[in-house]
Amino acid sequence: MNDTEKIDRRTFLSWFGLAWVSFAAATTGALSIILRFLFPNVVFEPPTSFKAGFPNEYETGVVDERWKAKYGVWIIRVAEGIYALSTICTHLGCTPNWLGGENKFKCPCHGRGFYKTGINFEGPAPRPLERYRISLAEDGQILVDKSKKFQQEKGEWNNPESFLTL
Amino acid sequence: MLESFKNFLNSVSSPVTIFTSAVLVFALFVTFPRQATSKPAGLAVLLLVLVFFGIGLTDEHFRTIVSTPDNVPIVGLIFLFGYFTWYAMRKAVINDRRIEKGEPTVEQAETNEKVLVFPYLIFIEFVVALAYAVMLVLWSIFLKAPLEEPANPTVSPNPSKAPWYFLGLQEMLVYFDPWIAGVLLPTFIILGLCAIPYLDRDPAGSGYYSFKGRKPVIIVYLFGFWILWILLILTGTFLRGPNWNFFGPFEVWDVHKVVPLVNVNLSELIFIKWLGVGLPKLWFLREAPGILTVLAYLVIPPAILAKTVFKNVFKKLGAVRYSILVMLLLVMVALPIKMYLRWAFNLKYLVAIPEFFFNI
Amino acid sequence: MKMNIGKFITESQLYKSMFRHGYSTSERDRALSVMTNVFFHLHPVKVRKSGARFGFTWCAGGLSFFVFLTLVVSGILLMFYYRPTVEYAYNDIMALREHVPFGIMRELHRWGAHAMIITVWLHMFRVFMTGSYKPPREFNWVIGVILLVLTMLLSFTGYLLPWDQLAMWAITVGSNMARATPFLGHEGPGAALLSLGGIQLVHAGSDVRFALLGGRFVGAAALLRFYILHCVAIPTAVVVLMSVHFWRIRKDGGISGPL
Amino acid sequence: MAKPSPSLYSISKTFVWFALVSLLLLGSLIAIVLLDHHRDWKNWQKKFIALKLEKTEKELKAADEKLDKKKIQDLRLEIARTESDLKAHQSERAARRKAAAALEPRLARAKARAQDLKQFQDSYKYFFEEYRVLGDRRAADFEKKLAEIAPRLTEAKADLEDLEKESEAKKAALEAFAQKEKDLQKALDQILQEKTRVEKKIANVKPSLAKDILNAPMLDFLHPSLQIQQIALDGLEDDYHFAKTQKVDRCTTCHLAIDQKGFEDAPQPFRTHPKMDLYLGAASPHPVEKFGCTVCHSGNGHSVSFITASHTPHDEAQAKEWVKKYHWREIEKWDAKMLPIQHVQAACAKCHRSVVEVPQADKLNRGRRLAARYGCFNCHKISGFEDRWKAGPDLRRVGSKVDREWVIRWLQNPRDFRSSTRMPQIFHLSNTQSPDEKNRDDAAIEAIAVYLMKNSETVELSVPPAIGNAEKGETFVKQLGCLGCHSLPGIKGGDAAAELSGLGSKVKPEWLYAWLKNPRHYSPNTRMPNLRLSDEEAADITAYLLSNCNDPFEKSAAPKARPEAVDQMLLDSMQGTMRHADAQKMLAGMTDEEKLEALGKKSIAHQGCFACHAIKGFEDQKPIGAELSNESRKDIHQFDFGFVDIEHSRRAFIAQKLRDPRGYDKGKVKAYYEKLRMPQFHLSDEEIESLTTFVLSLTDESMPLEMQKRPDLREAGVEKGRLLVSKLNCNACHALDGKTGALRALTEDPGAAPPILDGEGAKVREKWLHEFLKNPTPIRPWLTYRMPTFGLSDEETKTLVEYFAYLAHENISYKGAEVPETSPEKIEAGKKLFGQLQCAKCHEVNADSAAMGASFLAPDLTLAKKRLKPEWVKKWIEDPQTLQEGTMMPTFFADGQTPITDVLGGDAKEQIEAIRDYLYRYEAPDKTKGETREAKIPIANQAA
Repeated sequence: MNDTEKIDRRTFLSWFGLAWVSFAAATTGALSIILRFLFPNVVFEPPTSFKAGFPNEYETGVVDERWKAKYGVWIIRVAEGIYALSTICTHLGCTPNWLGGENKFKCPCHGRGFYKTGINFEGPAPRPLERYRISLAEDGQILVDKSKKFQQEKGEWNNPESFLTL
Repeated sequence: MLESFKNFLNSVSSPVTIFTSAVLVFALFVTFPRQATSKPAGLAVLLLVLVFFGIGLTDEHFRTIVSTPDNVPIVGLIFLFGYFTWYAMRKAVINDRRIEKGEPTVEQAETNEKVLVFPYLIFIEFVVALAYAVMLVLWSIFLKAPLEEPANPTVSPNPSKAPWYFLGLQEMLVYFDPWIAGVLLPTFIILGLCAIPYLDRDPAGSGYYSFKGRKPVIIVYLFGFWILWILLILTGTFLRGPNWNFFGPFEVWDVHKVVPLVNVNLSELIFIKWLGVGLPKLWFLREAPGILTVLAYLVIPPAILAKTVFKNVFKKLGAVRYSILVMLLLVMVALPIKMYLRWAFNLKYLVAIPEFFFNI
Repeated sequence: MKMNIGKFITESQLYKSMFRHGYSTSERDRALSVMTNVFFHLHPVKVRKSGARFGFTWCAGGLSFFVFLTLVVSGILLMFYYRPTVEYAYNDIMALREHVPFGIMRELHRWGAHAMIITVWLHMFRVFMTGSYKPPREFNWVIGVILLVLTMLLSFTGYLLPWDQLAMWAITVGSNMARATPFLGHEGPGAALLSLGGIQLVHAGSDVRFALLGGRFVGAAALLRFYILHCVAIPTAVVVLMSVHFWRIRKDGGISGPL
Repeated sequence: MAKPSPSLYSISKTFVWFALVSLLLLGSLIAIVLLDHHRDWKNWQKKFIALKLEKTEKELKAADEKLDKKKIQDLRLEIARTESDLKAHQSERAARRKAAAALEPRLARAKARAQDLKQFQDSYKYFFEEYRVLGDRRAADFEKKLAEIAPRLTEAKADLEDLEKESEAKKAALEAFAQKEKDLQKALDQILQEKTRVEKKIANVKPSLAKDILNAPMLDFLHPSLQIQQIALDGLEDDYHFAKTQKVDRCTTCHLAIDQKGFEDAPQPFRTHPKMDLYLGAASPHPVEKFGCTVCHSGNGHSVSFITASHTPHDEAQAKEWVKKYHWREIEKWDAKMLPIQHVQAACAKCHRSVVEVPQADKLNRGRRLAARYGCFNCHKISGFEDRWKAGPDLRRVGSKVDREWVIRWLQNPRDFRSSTRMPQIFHLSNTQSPDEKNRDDAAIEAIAVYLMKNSETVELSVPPAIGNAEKGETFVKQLGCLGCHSLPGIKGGDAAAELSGLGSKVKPEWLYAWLKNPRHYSPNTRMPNLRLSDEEAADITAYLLSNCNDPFEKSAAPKARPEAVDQMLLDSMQGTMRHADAQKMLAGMTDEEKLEALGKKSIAHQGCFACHAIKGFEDQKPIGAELSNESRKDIHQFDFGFVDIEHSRRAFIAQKLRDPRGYDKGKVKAYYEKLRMPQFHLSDEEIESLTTFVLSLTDESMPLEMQKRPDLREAGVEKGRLLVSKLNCNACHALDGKTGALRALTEDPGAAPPILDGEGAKVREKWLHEFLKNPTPIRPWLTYRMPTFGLSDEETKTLVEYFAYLAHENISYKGAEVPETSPEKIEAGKKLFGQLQCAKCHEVNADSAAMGASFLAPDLTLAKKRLKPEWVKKWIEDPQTLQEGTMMPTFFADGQTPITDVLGGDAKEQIEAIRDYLYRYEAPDKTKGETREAKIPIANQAA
């Protein structure tokens, strides 16, 4: 106790408090810097979203296959709006074909059939095709975001982002 | 003969039969430890397992799966842990008998005798380490480490499986959402393991094999380890095929197998099937029954138990430790409960709020 | 003559500077051989008879440490041939298989890793069955649990490195669980509630899985991160915790035994 | 009680230190965070947001002004009215809503039932199939199950459909009430669409507290609005010396509007790219996602800071400005510096290989042309340009053209004789200014003259038949087309060949006469064509050309070589190969003339004259220039800047080298034969810039094949032709392939100018063209210009024929004259139309037409059948203006209508064909026999 008496108790306590508080803050700060370090400002990943032209480029009732090869997306315009359908079969990941004459998607691997809406109706496949997030970019083009999927069986097709109302 | 036996095994095996029979075997084991740890019983079980594997290995499909390089450790693990469980229990039974007779346990009898580490312990370690090294080298010689085709982010293998030691968690995904199976339960497992010494503070049974004096603790631990961890790993590794469908041990993994998925949420059961009024639009109304059930599950049993079965425990541990203990036990038991609910009622989720990714 | 050579060696300054005690079978020399040897010194000079028995410990803890050492050695050797990039990783593993002298090192490493997990589980099993977590060893048990988790993470992070289908998809499946972390994963409960001005705060590019993988999917960044975790970050943590673990064994009274 | 251990210092006082260092640590961490957070590019993005906001707000104002306020008002009122209408029906609506809702659970159950049954059916199907194939007994069970479930499923589906129908009907009934309001709202939305869009845009751009928080330090990983932009280029790579990495361009981080229209006047870095139709645009040939930025501009695409991106100023002023604004400095350690804007075309050549001219890259093309003109390719090996011709005349017979004195005077400084000459100055340049060096230069000059004369073959020359008429000669020179390639003193013609000045002081009349009659007689490889001059024409032109003399040049001194200088130089040159004593001995044994010849040989070899001129004795000599194939990537340290105080960059070195080729010798001590040898071309600044661009375009950097412009067979044919066309200088006279020649510019009357050859491949038959090129015959007799005979080889002719055909997207066929099938009636009709439309008025040369002036004259139609393609004739008659804008050929069938209705039923198409068919059977009336115009050729298909 001898040495504490040399400075008065109050001063000691305020230095004590200040010391520990700033030490704790510095430690927390250093840890959060480490955490922030894990999130780079720029990553080398292919863009998950792409601009798919203007809505009026799409004909109502037609399955548009122009982005199938590059992005794996069908864009389909119906009377009420537009939706983007994944080209990955929910069965085993093959790529179905659009058969315009029969008005259905048919998977060449195991004969899975889907309606134009993406709902499955024949052959093996546990669930409908998935839809991607679709919206209008500020320049008026359609923006398809593949990072967000909507599954019908989860009731996600009611999500306004899964369908672009026009 | 063999074929029909295999067919029989295939047709009777399902998650529910396997799980239930495992629980039954486990119950037998802990109820009759003395008989179970006798040498004839041990030999019999060993023989049974060996015969099963012997028969199994004649089946091409079974052989393929069991001898997949990364699955081999699991086969070893069955024998190793089976043996050591039996062995530890046997020692415990011997000690229990000695305690009953008022004799010191085997370990106690020697506790005051100290031996020089060098050479006695060092030597054991040395030889055992060498034997272990030999085992590793032989293993490496006879089994090539797997190397499949180069990684292809666009083609996912069916089934895609996590490393075998996490397959228990992946198997839990069948019954729980990822946030529970993948995050909550592992966290609880780790925390629960850490909490063991702080919840089981009975000094008896420290430093020697025993069973009788520590029955509840050991039963819970063995149940968690064998049934909820090892068994799920075995199921996930050997019995889950494409699309995570269940396959019998001798059933070929056919990617086209279709198993009806007719699971429903509790809210659908109540509002549509039973009340026939349609789902309420607001999520908290819709999920109210489920939320209440879960809350009740977490509140009522602890309260009742504290007054009845766990009265002494409650007294010994105090409110905080008691609630931690009960919470951990409840979460642990929640897994089999949910499994049986699924099997019995096709129950998908008790609480299903996909809006917030919150499903229980 | 033979004896003389032995004597000549054991009495040389070089030998004495290293061992500080004679090579004989006297109690004192045996005790000294433990006390003066940094490696043996992990142990006390004497242990309980019961604790020294293989039937009691199954040597599982010691073997866990031993297999860790073999993994460190084989792992360091493998690092000479392995480059953690998507262009080279697979080929380098292939090279180990095809033409690198003693490429069996990879098998030793992989099976050693599996063996380590099993051995660590077995160690925990034994410690539990003998009630060795009880006071005063509670805290050491906790450290043991953490070491067990780290062991599995070590194996998990190493699983990705061959960069084949098995690796990539096992890690994809495993790491997918992280996206369901409550509040911190973008598909976890509560994440949707975290938004500011209509902007989602937790998304695939800012959640805990991203921090783990360095990307939205298992790609080049994930390979590098897992490599660093596997070779540097986790082993360092393991070594530190192991030191504490061993130290505590000594301080808590050595290999457990009845009180 | 144990004695307390002694204390070392006061623990409580140490807390002061603890607190202080903790605070310091905290402060330094905060400093790290703030420093890390501060980035230049964020400031630029903020500035851009302000700019964009300003612009968008203007847009909003404009959109708002465009709105029909009245209509909106009306619509809103009407909506309000329908809303109140709706209120009146509230109870009814509630009832209907309830009815619809009541159906929901039934619907849900029916749906679930149908789905479940379907799943079971699928499952049974699988097991049935599986067991049946395996021959398992259980197959029968599943077959039964399948049979049982089928009707149930059908029923469930029917139920579901009924319910769905019912539910939809109920919903529709409910909707019906609100339909009108919905329609109105839709109409209103439609009107407001543009405004809403702009408003949304503003909301996106506008700063807000939320955005500030998301951009705050530590939190800026969540969803920052300020972000690094990057274009990852899959097909392109950065070359890091033997290793390649994917190209990534982050330029758009600051150049935010580079590919957005509407920022054309914005300050940099926010300006829109000035050539969006050529670059960056999605529809342009170089879309930004595929090509990025640095593949053309160079620089460090990975960088997001001004300096490390290696921006390069285009001049001193800009450099100064940048230093002031951005603390700019040159990045010494980065190799691929950004190309300054005036040289950016150099990058085109990376991908546009194997083309003579890169489309739209004028400066680069000019650089390439200049390089060919000044013979750069002759001295410097440059891969891709090996097949170029020698820039200077053949000197193997020079003795019959000029004399020794002239050569000596000429080499002093060629510009003294003719200021426009391409011949560079080789002697008396900045690095040979000392008296000794001047003596050596003079010695070398005379020695070269001696060598050339001694090694010249004699060529037979004929004396002109008569003294020519210089005046007539002048007319010929101006009218025959000489001016396409040559200029005259005071008259600017083409510059492909030498200016025709001072010839009186240079050549002998016999030589000039013989040269004009047949250039190849003197120089077999000359590019000068044969104009098929008559003896008289040649004599007249000779007289005219010789009348121009250069008196000051003739009077200028022709310094003699000093013997001691000759000896010294020979000794120096021999020193490398023999002992000094031996060399002296050898010298002693030589006559002065021999010494001069030996020195001449040495000097030609040393100065590299043989690279541009064919000289006897140097047939296999390697040119003296350094290879430039990879000059744009040559290590900067390999450039010897000497004591010349300029910026140390490749482009500065190259420009300075072109400006003063010997300049880098400044201040250096060098022996005569060690000095720099590149001659002085006296280039203009503009020429230097173009040539620098060209040199900077020389790279061996391998671009991925799919990124390169790879010519197909036809394009390759066109390119081969283009090279030949540029050698033959066809463009000097003809407008062709986007270029108009010097001669057309000199001709006032377009009808008198050499013909336009665009679309020639579609017009004329390949067989005819081949024959014509080999041996031209007049087609337009009224033209004074004469198509020369180039003496083309078969290979060259073929190249040209293919060039014309491919250029016009035609296929090649060497079939002879093909007469279109037709009927006699049609020919008769054609004849009639031919008369009525008065075709012969222009298409026939006679006294009447001569008076009309050249513009109204048209080719002789008797040639048509051999010369023209029938399809082309049809198109030509139909619409000549499309095929050749500005032609004097009248459009008779404007918009597919015919002015003559009584022939072939007034069908324009038939009529055109009739005219064409008549043409293919037409022969000019032989006036001497008094014949009338008539088809003489029997109708081919009739005979057949």
